[in-house]
Amino acid sequence: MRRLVSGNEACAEAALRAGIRFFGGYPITPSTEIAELMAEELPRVGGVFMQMEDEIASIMAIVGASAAGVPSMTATSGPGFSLMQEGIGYAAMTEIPVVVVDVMRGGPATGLPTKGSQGDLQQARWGTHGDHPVVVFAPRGVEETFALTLRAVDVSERLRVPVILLTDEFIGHMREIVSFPSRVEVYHRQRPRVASSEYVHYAEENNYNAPYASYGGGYAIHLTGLTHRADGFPINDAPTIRWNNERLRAKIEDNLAYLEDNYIDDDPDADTLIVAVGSSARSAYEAKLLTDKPLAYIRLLTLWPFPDATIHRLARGRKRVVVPEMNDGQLCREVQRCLSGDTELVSVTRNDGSMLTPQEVLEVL
Amino acid sequence: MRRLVSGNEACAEAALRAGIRFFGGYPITPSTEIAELMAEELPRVGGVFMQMEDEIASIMAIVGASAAGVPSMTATSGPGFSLMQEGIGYAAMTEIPVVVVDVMRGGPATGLPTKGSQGDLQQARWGTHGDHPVVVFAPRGVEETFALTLRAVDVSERLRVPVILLTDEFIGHMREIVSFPSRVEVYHRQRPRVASSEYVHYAEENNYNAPYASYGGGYAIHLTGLTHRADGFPINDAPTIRWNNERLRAKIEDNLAYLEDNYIDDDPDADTLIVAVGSSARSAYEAKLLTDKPLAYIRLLTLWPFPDATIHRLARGRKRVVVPEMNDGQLCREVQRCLSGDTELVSVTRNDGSMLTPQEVLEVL
Amino acid sequence: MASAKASGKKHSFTPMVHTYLRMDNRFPHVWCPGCGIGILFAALIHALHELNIPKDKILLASGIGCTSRMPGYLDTDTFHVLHGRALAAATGVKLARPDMEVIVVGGDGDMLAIGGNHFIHAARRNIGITCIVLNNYNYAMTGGQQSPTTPRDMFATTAPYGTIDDPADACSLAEASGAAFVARTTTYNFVQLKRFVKTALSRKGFRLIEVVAQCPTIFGRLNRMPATKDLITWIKGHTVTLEAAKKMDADELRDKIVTGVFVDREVEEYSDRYARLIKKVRNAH
Amino acid sequence: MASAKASGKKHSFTPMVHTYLRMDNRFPHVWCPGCGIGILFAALIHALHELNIPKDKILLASGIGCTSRMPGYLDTDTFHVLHGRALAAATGVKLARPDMEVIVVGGDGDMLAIGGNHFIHAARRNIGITCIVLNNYNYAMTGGQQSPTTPRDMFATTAPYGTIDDPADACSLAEASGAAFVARTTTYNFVQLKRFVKTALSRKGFRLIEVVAQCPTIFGRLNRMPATKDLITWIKGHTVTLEAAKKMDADELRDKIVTGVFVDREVEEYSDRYARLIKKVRNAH
Amino acid sequence: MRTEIRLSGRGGQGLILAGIVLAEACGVYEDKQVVQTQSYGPEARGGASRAEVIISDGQIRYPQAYDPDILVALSQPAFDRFAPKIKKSGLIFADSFYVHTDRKDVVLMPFSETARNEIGREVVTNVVMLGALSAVTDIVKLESLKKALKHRVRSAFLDLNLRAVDAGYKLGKEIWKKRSS
Amino acid sequence: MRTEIRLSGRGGQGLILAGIVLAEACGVYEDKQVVQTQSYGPEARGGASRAEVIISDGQIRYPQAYDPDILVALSQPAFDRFAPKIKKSGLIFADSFYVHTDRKDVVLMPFSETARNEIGREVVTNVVMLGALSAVTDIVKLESLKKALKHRVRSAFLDLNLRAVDAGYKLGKEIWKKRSS
Amino acid sequence: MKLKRKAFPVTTIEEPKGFIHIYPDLCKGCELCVVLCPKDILALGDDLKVHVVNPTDCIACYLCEWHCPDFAIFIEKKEQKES
Amino acid sequence: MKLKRKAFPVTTIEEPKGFIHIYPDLCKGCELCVVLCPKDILALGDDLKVHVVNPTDCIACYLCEWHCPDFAIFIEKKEQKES
Ligand SMILES: Cc1ncc(C[n+]2csc(CCOP(=O)(O)OP(=O)(O)O)c2C)c(N)n1
Ligand SMILES: Cc1ncc(C[n+]2csc(CCOP(=O)(O)OP(=O)(O)O)c2C)c(N)n1
Ligand code: SF4
Ligand code: SF4
Ligand code: SF4
Ligand code: SF4
Ligand code: SF4
Ligand code: SF4
Ligand SMILES: [Mg+2]
Ligand SMILES: [Mg+2]
Repeated sequence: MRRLVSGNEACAEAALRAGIRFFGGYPITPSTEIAELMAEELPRVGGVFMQMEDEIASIMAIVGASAAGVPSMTATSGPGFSLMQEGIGYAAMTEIPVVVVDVMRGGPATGLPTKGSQGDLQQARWGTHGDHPVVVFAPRGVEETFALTLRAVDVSERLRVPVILLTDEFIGHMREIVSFPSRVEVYHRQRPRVASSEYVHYAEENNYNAPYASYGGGYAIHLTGLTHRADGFPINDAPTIRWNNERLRAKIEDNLAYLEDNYIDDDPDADTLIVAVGSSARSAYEAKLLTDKPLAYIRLLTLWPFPDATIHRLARGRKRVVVPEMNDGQLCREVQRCLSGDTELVSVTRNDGSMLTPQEVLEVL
Repeated sequence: MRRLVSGNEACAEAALRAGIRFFGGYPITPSTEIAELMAEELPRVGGVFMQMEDEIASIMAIVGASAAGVPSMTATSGPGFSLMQEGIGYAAMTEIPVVVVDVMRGGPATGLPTKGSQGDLQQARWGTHGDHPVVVFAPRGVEETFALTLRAVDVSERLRVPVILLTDEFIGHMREIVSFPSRVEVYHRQRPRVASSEYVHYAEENNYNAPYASYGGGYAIHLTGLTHRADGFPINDAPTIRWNNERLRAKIEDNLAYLEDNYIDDDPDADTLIVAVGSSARSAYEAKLLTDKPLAYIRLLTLWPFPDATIHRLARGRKRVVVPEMNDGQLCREVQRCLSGDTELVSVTRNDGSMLTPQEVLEVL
Repeated sequence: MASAKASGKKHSFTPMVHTYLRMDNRFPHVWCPGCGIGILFAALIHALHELNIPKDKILLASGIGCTSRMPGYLDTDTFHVLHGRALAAATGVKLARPDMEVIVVGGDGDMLAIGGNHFIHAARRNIGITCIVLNNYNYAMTGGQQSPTTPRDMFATTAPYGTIDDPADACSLAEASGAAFVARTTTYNFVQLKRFVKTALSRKGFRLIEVVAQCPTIFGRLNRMPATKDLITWIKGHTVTLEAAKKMDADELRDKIVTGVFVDREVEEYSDRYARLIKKVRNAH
Repeated sequence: MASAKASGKKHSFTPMVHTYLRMDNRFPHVWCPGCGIGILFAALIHALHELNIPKDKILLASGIGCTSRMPGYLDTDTFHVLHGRALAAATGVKLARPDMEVIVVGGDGDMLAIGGNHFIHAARRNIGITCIVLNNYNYAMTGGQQSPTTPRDMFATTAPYGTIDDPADACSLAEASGAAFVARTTTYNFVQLKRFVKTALSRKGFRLIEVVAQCPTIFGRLNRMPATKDLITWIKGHTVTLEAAKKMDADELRDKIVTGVFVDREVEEYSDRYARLIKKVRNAH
Repeated sequence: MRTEIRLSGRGGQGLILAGIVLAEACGVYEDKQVVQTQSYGPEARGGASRAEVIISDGQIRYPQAYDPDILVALSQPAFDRFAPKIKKSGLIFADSFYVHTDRKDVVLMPFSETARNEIGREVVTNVVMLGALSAVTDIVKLESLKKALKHRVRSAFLDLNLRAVDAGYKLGKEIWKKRSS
Repeated sequence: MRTEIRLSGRGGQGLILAGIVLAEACGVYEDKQVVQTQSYGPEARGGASRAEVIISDGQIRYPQAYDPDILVALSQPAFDRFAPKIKKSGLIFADSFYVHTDRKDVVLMPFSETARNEIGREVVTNVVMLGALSAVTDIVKLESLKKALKHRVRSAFLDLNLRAVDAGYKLGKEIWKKRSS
Repeated sequence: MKLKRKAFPVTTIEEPKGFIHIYPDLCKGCELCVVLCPKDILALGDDLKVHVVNPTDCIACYLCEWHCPDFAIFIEKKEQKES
Repeated sequence: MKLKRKAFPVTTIEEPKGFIHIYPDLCKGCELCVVLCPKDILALGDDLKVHVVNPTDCIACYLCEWHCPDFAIFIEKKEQKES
């Protein structure tokens, strides 16, 4: 069904269809509409919307609800996203699936509440202390917000990781036509199939689609943010810590193929590669179409884990790589890591609350 | 005077001698001794120690005290550092000098409270939302904790930026001999020399050692975390935002020479370069000494801004760059950006609460 | 309608209130027509003026929200902090500069939702701050979400079916936390409002004034009182004095705005205590 | 000293309390000799047992601290959340699984300092949680820093000259926030402690029990009461019942631990309200 | 073909709703590609208001207007701000009550007066305007607008809005005839 | 020359203070390079306790013990855990009251009994042990230990501690003589 | 930091008991003063700004000034002669 | 998640009114039970664990069990015959 909806509306709709049944949130421009829609719709499907006292409470409430078996989500913007960081790390450590939507606005601090940016690309990866697995998706528009919200819920439930959806004010408040699928396939987390005495909450092989227990399921599980053993209880010994770190890393790295998602428009004749993400990719691609020069193009739908190998491969032998974005060059740093030889790296940035224009990208092509 | 002190003691002592007269904090292992010492010593020098209700209150209280003219500091570890991120961004945006000490422990979440790590290297740069200037120092031991705490206060007051000191549990709780200087030169922030009607709080040239007004100084200043004009009042227009972003970036970039600080032990015959930071650099350097092979070595005392150019220069033409650290490879990513040609990059990591050993580094040399 | 002609003779008059404002081209201010925030602002300025507090000793701090836009307009030192964090930052200011008159103003969301912890702890410490909570029953700045004070069964964009939460009572919380002065009034009663602010400014320690105020644009509209006068009438109709309230039972009081002074006691202000501590420690040396 | 000889006949007895514990090789537990936390733990287990609450319906959640190590030992679903955040996470659990008996336990720092905001809001909402604050007057886990409840003039590592803050009163705060049940007791009075926990578990809405407990290792040592019995005696000596307290003036009450039930009223639990909301919305369709 | 339409005026004139209805009419009921955006001032309330609709046969990437093909201005400040930025070949429609100009290329139309006088409610000025746009340009069909209105407007106000869009359509046709002749 | 010393036992035996005093004696009063570290269990209280001191003429980089040259064990669990990890050429000193072993290379000394019986306070076991170390090894001079004790110990307890270090020194000399003969 | 003060035009109406000063550029036409004036002195004009429509009855009670959220209307009371 | 339960040895002392069960491995010797016992039944031994030193007077009042922070001492009351 074709409908005209905003990015925030598409996000809420997808969340509901993906089976999100608990939303804990705190209003913040430009994400508020997501909460408002969830407040209206969740009770209709028997779910719960809670406006919590702040963003810390919001992330922890969804962590709690998810630990109790209910797929859960929150939505926020920069200042709230900063406040949620400790809780996101907790979700990563305890392997509780949650979806956190960050509708980016200008920052830092209160910044530019009503204008968009891509200022949180690196924060989405590094915002919390300690090394930790995290998956981040970044749509370029409304239809993709719908699709990637579905995917965020799916990945988070399957891999037991916090998944972050990075949209921005431009996308959140923009309306486009979405062809809503009549049916959405939803993955339901599996309860353990073994007896409580046999069950190991953090077993080695708990990687993808593994069953796991939730509160109230009769498995007497213990969840802690301390470093823990496979059975969930705290430890302090180096080998177990290493084992667990390894497991967490493997969850992401063993599933790279499943997680990686790029739109690639390669051109063997091109001596320039464009690497883009999110809403600014619209301008980047428009610029590509506005010139006759052969250009290779990649857009990252999965921002983290970063597709090092793919970019390395695409960039190899090119003269230049152009990275347009709406911040001070955050994506560019990552691309820089993936280059070899003497490929020239061109950063095109705009960071003033207005959208990067195709012309600005065109100038350097 | 030679004294045996711990890293945390050296930090507190340096803070007092550098003129810190307000400390707002919340206890957390392994940083707590800093707060405890400040609680004891500050009243003796007429300063104020406040145990706040949490880390958010701590960072905001020091922001307030510093805005009112008193050099201010807090100390914490991972979980608290995560909670402080929004406030650190606020200090960056409003250009209020504060020093934040993060005594790193194992993470994420509650993690490994009593064991060290270097898990917050990237968070120190990217923890808050939005692009923002930040300066980060990383000592390798007790004596350097003393020196870099002095420097942190100095830089923060001169540049009006939040400065982060990254130590870790190993350093914080280790005791070494420090030769305390009998006198420490302290930079005192300058009050404006113009009348209130002439004063512009965020003038273009306010870059290094520029005078600036504090509360109670008769300048009726307005500080806000919203994007603002030179006079401090909120704006929304792209050119002014760009102008201000540029200013903030320039504060760091125009002062790179002053900010950069590395220990370099180059060797023209070496085909391998070691890049190290903080406490793990001790093992890295020990490994270097344990082998006869010629090795080039750089240790970053200033972690951020990252010394891209210096590392690029040192790595050029080498066969290999080895990056030992106690996390999952956070420093290594940055080094990767600085390499060109086909220099091989070797990441040596240990992330289990124990210190990386010289042998582990030696193995790859 | 006859438009009155301007007085002929040259007449020089500068409103006192204007002399306290940054009367630049950012005026008229951002607040909506009929919004109660301006009335509180006027009362605050009157109080500061009548108490003759030197302008360069005043700090007005706030968090984020409609109410929290106030500091931008007052011609003194002003501090527009993060959402919810004004009291924490103001605590730092007060301890750094105990000679300053530190005033914190904020909305019900700012002070009681995200800022709730700082609120109870500032009150407990009795740090020398005059704290004014403008309670317009909703998160106005972000478009009318439920706040901790939204009365039961009223509407907000995040309470489309009416709230099911019981509202928070800022005055009870401040009292339970140990604040030195606690009072509530409304923008409908300017004289009382100004008097309470003046009294608060004359006391020591943590002083709370909760001011119920109209937000016609959002709260009014969402609750079928779109005109300022509807909302002012609603506020007036729900107001009972503390004396009258004492004679009413819990049921009758459920949806009432009880105005009056709840606490007024002498305390030693926190920065004075700290000064005493410093003296003690130094003397012991 | 004569060591009594073991009873000869084969005797099979399993302590009820042990059947509620994860009696593995992590025992003896982490708490210091004489620490009051274990006493509260025993009382909680007795209460759960006597009320016959099915084990697989119990969730015990906590933040971080000595007290907060409790969940690791109870053989039910347990949740060791972040410092200060147990109530927020438990709110999520309760709304996801209203059929569960959600109990949150935490220290004075965890619940009243960093967790203060969640505390007042959970109480305001009357979410169905039994909340137990173990008040040992300090941050024990981190080595004895001042907590919001440290009494005036007592010592802590961050109050080396004695505290100058007035202490927070968890019960007053919960009452001011609207909690359904509020009571205080001490580990010295096991019978009352168990009774209060049982009563709380039988009520609806947000229920607070504050339990004053000895921390001999840290708080005791810092305040010249290193032996458990000194501290227990101190607690006993400062305890007055609510009835007795009513006859005392503020001065006499200053350093007293008032025990008793402060609030016990019927409320509609938050998740029940939400269930009603869902029903209403769905019927309207 | 990409057509850029900017609807401008002051807060409260319903420009964002107009943008949505227009975008939905084209996008859902005429199967074109559309993107609708708006911009808020720092205060999200009051002040200037503006909505943009991009209509295209193909995919729309850059979602904002470069140089609008069509500008509608319902207030003087909006007119003053945006009229100079319009494409050479662009069309400007302005409310004849609120906007004063000497520019001959500007099509002044009594949107608000029509709403007030014919429908009796100034609030439907936005919908009158849409009706007129449909009459004088080929960006959207009247029928599609009506379908979109049915979807977007609360039923209690639907009739009012349908009358307004018809009135606007009629107005547009008349004025266009006059101008063309 | 790098000498690594590990002091181990259980919480409450004052091993960390012993490490500090030893490090200060060598580092401040004998001008050597020292690093003192300790390790906490997860609970920071009770359980095993361990302090390490590295003493060197040159700069000390890696601050922890690889293979201690000297191990002191004041409790059985500590002995059991660390004794196997000692260097071939290393020395092990263990408290003869708390530690039982068949190993002949281990030097058993009545640290705690000396503290209890000669000084009357078991709490100074740690200081007795330092005195003995000074007597039987060349890592630190008795005088330096006394200076460090003066700096680190509260004056009310100083006398007690000085007596303890002397008693330990005497004990060390005696035992060593016995062993050597 | 002194901002450049803007001079806003003022309209002053003399009444028997005092002067009413109105700043039209500041008035947002919220009608609060109109509603609260006990003497029906004020009304909104076609320009949606406040105007004095009853130029004799003002009792200088300040209710309009105090409740104007926009600092747009001020009362200057005439000195009462001591009788 | 069931943890492997460890069997801790128990020492049982029969008293006229009931049995006293002590788990030496759990007892930390805090002396709370000793201090609170109204009948001086208990004392710490050289091993710093609790022991029964007065094997006849126990009134099975449970004070020791209830206040033991370590779940180390339990009272099993004998059934009283209905008289
Ligand atoms: C950390 C953070 N979360 C959320 C916001 C968004 N926000 C801005 S103001 C506000 C609430 C305003 O409500 P209130 O404090 O009652 O003030 P009012 O606007 O009603 O005067 C919110 C949620 C923010 N700026 N920062
Ligand atoms: C965000 C964060 N800040 C600080 C800490 C450190 N910390 C752990 S427990 C604790 C306080 C414990 O005190 P309390 O809650 O009273 O519990 P107790 O140990 O006394 O039972 C603190 C400050 C932490 N883990 N996380
Ligand atoms: S939205 Fe409400 S509170 Fe905000 S300015 Fe408008 S009327 Fe006032
Ligand atoms: S430190 Fe205090 S609270 Fe913590 S376990 Fe020991 S006695 Fe109990
Ligand atoms: S002063 Fe009083 S009487 Fe006069 S205009 Fe104002 S409100 Fe009316
Ligand atoms: S109260 Fe003020 S803003 Fe409102 S109409 Fe009167 S003068 Fe104008
Ligand atoms: S049951 Fe009572 S009398 Fe018997 S040992 Fe225990 S405390 Fe003593
Ligand atoms: S109370 Fe328990 S732990 Fe303490 S001595 Fe008695 S039995 Fe042992
Ligand atoms: Mg509000
Ligand atoms: Mg405590």
